[in-house]
Amino acid sequence: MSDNTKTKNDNVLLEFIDVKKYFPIRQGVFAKTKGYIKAVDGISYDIRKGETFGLVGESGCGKSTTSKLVLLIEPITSGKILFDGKDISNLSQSERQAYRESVQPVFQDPTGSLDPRCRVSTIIAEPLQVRKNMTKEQIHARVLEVLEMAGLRSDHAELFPHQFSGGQRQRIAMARALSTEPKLIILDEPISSLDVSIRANMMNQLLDLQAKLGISYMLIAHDLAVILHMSTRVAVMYVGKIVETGDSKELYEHTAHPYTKALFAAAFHSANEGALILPGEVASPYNPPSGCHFHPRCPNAMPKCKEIEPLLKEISPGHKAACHLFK
Amino acid sequence: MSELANSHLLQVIDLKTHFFVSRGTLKAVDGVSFYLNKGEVLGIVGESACGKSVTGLSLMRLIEPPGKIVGGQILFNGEDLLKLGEKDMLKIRGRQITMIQQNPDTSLNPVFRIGNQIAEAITTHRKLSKEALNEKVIELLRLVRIPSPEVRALDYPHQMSGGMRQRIAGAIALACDANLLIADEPTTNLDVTTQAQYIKLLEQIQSETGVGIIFITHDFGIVSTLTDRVAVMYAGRIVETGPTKDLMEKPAHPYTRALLDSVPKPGSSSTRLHSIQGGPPNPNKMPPGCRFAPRCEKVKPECLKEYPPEVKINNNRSASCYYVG
Amino acid sequence: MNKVFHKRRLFGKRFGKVNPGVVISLVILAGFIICGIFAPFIAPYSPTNINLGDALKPPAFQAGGDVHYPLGTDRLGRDVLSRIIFGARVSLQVAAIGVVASGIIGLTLGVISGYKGGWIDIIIQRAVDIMLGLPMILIAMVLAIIFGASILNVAFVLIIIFWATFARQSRAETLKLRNLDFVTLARTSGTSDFIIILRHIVPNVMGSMLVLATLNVGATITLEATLSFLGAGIPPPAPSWGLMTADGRDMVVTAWWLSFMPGVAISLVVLACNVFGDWLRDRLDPKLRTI
Amino acid sequence: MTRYLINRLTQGIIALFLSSVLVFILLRMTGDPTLLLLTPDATLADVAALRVQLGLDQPYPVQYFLFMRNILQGDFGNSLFYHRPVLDLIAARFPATLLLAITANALGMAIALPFGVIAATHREKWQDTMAKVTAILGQSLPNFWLGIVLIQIFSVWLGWLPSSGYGSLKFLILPAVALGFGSVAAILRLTRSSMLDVLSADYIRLARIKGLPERLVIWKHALRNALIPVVTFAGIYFVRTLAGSVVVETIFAWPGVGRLAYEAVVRRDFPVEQGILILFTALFILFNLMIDIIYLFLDPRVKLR
Repeated sequence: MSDNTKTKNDNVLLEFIDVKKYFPIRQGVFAKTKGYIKAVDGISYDIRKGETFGLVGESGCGKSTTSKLVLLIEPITSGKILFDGKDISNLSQSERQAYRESVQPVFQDPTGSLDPRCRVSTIIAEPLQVRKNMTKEQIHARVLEVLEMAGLRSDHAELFPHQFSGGQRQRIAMARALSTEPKLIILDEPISSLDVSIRANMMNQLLDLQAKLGISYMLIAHDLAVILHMSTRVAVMYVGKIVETGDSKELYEHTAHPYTKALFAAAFHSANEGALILPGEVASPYNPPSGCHFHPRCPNAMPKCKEIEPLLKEISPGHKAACHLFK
Repeated sequence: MSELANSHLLQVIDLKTHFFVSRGTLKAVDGVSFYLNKGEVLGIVGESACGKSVTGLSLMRLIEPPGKIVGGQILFNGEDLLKLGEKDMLKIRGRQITMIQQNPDTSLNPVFRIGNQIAEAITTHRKLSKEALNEKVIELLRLVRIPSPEVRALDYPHQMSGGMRQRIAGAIALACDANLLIADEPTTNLDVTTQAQYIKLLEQIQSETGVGIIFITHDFGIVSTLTDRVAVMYAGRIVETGPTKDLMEKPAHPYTRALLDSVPKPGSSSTRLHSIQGGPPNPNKMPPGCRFAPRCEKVKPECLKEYPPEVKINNNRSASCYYVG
Repeated sequence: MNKVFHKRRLFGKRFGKVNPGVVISLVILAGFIICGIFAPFIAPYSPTNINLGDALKPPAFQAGGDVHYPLGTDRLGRDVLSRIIFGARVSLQVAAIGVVASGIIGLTLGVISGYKGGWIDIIIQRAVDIMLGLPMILIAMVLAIIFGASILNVAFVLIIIFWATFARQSRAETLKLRNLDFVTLARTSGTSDFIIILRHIVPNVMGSMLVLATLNVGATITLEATLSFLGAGIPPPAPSWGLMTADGRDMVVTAWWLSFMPGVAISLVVLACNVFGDWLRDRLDPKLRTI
Repeated sequence: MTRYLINRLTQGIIALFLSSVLVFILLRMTGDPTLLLLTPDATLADVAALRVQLGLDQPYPVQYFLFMRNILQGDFGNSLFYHRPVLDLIAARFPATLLLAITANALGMAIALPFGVIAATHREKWQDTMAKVTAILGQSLPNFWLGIVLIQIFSVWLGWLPSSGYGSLKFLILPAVALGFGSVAAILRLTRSSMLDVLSADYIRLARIKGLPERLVIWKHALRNALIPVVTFAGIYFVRTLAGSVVVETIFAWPGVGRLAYEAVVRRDFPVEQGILILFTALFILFNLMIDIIYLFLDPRVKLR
């Protein structure tokens, strides 16, 4: 992967440097490791301050694993993730806590994200209570403040999650994420479990909050249309690797990788030419195809695609693709 | 309704399916009328719980308690299905009307081989010799593009991917050359690229077999590629219907328009989307007038009083809204 | 929606209408608990008061019965009704030990096992499997030979068996909860495991624990009675229902009420526990079913 | 598939080992079992001799080793009452217990399975209510009391069936009912709930979509899936009824291992009790292993794991 990204940039908030996450496959009586699932297989990118970075891909592409790495839910196998220039895998206890407050997640399922036995106020206050430097009153005031930011009312604080609709629940999740004044929010499929007529509202709200607070988003979704609408820059993932990345406008106007093209066709239902319908199904990260993982499904596959893994190359400023079609 | 009622493969008139639960009566489908011509593809579009899936199941008369079809007519080839005995209905299900369900992970029986499951769909309605049956199973597997069908017929469902399982569901649906296929969000749980593949497959099968399809979905995008006509459902009723292209270009009902506007378009980057306030009504407590009125930007006093009548916009388009016509 | 309603959801509208079986069960359970606590004030006689002159009186409703002994007397002239009332005390004690102690142990170990995973989980899991698998009646009998029949013996066996049922159930639920997003969220914000367990896991497991506890009250009472019946439980002359049934066993022909009456008491209480427990389970979670 | 079997086998062996340790600890909790193994008139010299003979002067791991060696050689000691090898006593009585347990469980399955299915398909109707009542009664009535009431009714009052003994089919009926009632209840309950789960599955709807008659939908598609947990449970329950035979055999004077166990308690015959405990534990684990193998044939999803 390109090592020249290491050039220090004040604008960069989060930086991935050749990050890998392998899960061992254990089998047999004594749980011997028989191989690895290469969930994330060497990805590098950076998220800048105040931008939305979109990560798009289908099942098993590693986009959710990536978010787990950032959230310290899973340890990184190799490579580095830098936040404000600091490696997140060896932070001191207090740095770790500060990092956790700066990076907050919002998950896909608004029902599962909220403990049915906790009041909204308890749910939102949870990340604040870990700090131990705020009084009860301060915490409560902050809870009411973020509720309002997320488009809810202060009297909602004393209710339980089941008293809200799906869209409102997702707002509660958002309010919780905002409570610690984070610099980065990881949005993992934030709208895909919502009803169609509510989605637009949520997307608008997310964009408004970003404009107001200047936070960065790392947006993870399978729907390219949503990703393009929301993001400043985009990375397309396929079986653990980034196959194309760039400015979202550039990516839309000058789509390079055949896989991205197919995703576009599917997202905007413009697939009237048969070539854009891919044969087969998404490869498994357990036993991915040789060379370019995409080659068995690729309409442009060449003999060398089977043998040589294409590297991510800049094809125009800021626009990179991992494909042998581009020299 | 069209005066050519007799030429319709299916005509549904004022269908009502209610669920009698302890909280009250949920009017999941509350007076739905539409028709489908032979070999036509009709899309039924709506959000979750708008009654679109219940409509599909009602057509097959597979509503389970506490649900019940409480009124209306389902004319299939001119015959009212709601008047048939259960025994006659068995001859229609699988033979003439068939269905593909939403979830590929749970829609096939996990303990039987897929070949047997397809064969059963055939033998339920026809007696065939063992060789002929085998041949037909393989032929069906080919029809849905399963590679090396002779081998895969011996697989159990869990040995296949979601996309393959959904194609098996298609093979089962097509086993007896049915005239009407109800596809209830068959692609919702599939990967994006697999989804496109599946839609293409349905298109090809449709043109090969001439089967009439009712495609139930929440996604206008799929509707635009696959269907000839579309009916938009909201809170248990059809609010607007018409030829797909026409309807999507010039939506008449405010709900349809709002839905279409709320989806990001190519190149719409970072602009505000048109959003609909509030959420769908509780099926337990439907608003008295137009069900969309509480969320509608153009609401008029009469919208809140009485449900707007269906207004004909032109020969094959109509909508239920006081603003139309 | 008001706030109090949701705080007290357990007894709120969510429970729907209460069927008569449940009401009767509650009445029986209340009677059982009252008898257990206030036995000396309710029972007409002492349970161990021997009066050979009045031996083997049939119940009052049968010919030759005595109104002073509504359920008859045993071969030592002890009042059967009084012994049954005092027997409730033994059963209540046993149920309290069996359910409270094993519930606390089981919940703790089950939650830790499910939440922590790893080798702790494997050890606790295996222990649970073995405990549930061992022929406990036989172990109790072995212990009875070693230590002699005693209430301690009974308590030991009850705890050994029933902690495992609580542990298995709470572990299964914890496993499900642990993978839910709200637990992941609590973790990513740095909340300690201890607080996560107290705030998110235990409250969500409590519902099914309550159901299991109710059902286990019935099961502990039955097991104690069975052990006492076999001479491996409460030693005589304590008025245990199982022991009374065993005492009357050889006299089925001449004095049927001796083993019949205490058996009715056991059956009624256990039935009440099961009816109430099932109802509670249906209300709290229709999907929750024990095997 | 072989990996699955090897896995289960290993687990079974581990469980067997752990339970043997547990039994050993239980038996050694008194510190010195010699007092239980000797008659009260034994001298101190006798005690000392027995201690050496049993290896009780050795450290615990060695004691465990000796204990296991004896068991594996089939040496469970001699009965203090009968003065015969424990294993012979158990072997002589075991067929009667097996007969009783098999009859009870066969009866249970034969009644519970069809009625469980009917209850599930007639939810909230009278069939379901009946099943629920049966299930809850079977769960609640203690089997020692049920046995006595059965004797009361069918032997004492009606005089139809013998109250105790062993011989023709007549003798088998009451004990089998007393023992089987609990398993009827348990299997009925599980079949019902398992069927209810399965009946709401999408593949059941698919069977109906195909136009299959309801009879086939239920008895082929649904039952085949619902059986998976039921069979597993029925196997476990079978071993439980073996242990439960202690009570029933005692009441009906059935000459099986259960009655032997009861008599051993009354006579404080420690070696017999210990032998039965060890054997039943081993049986339980063996049975679980068999269930795992049956499982392979019931659920194709297991084969590939």
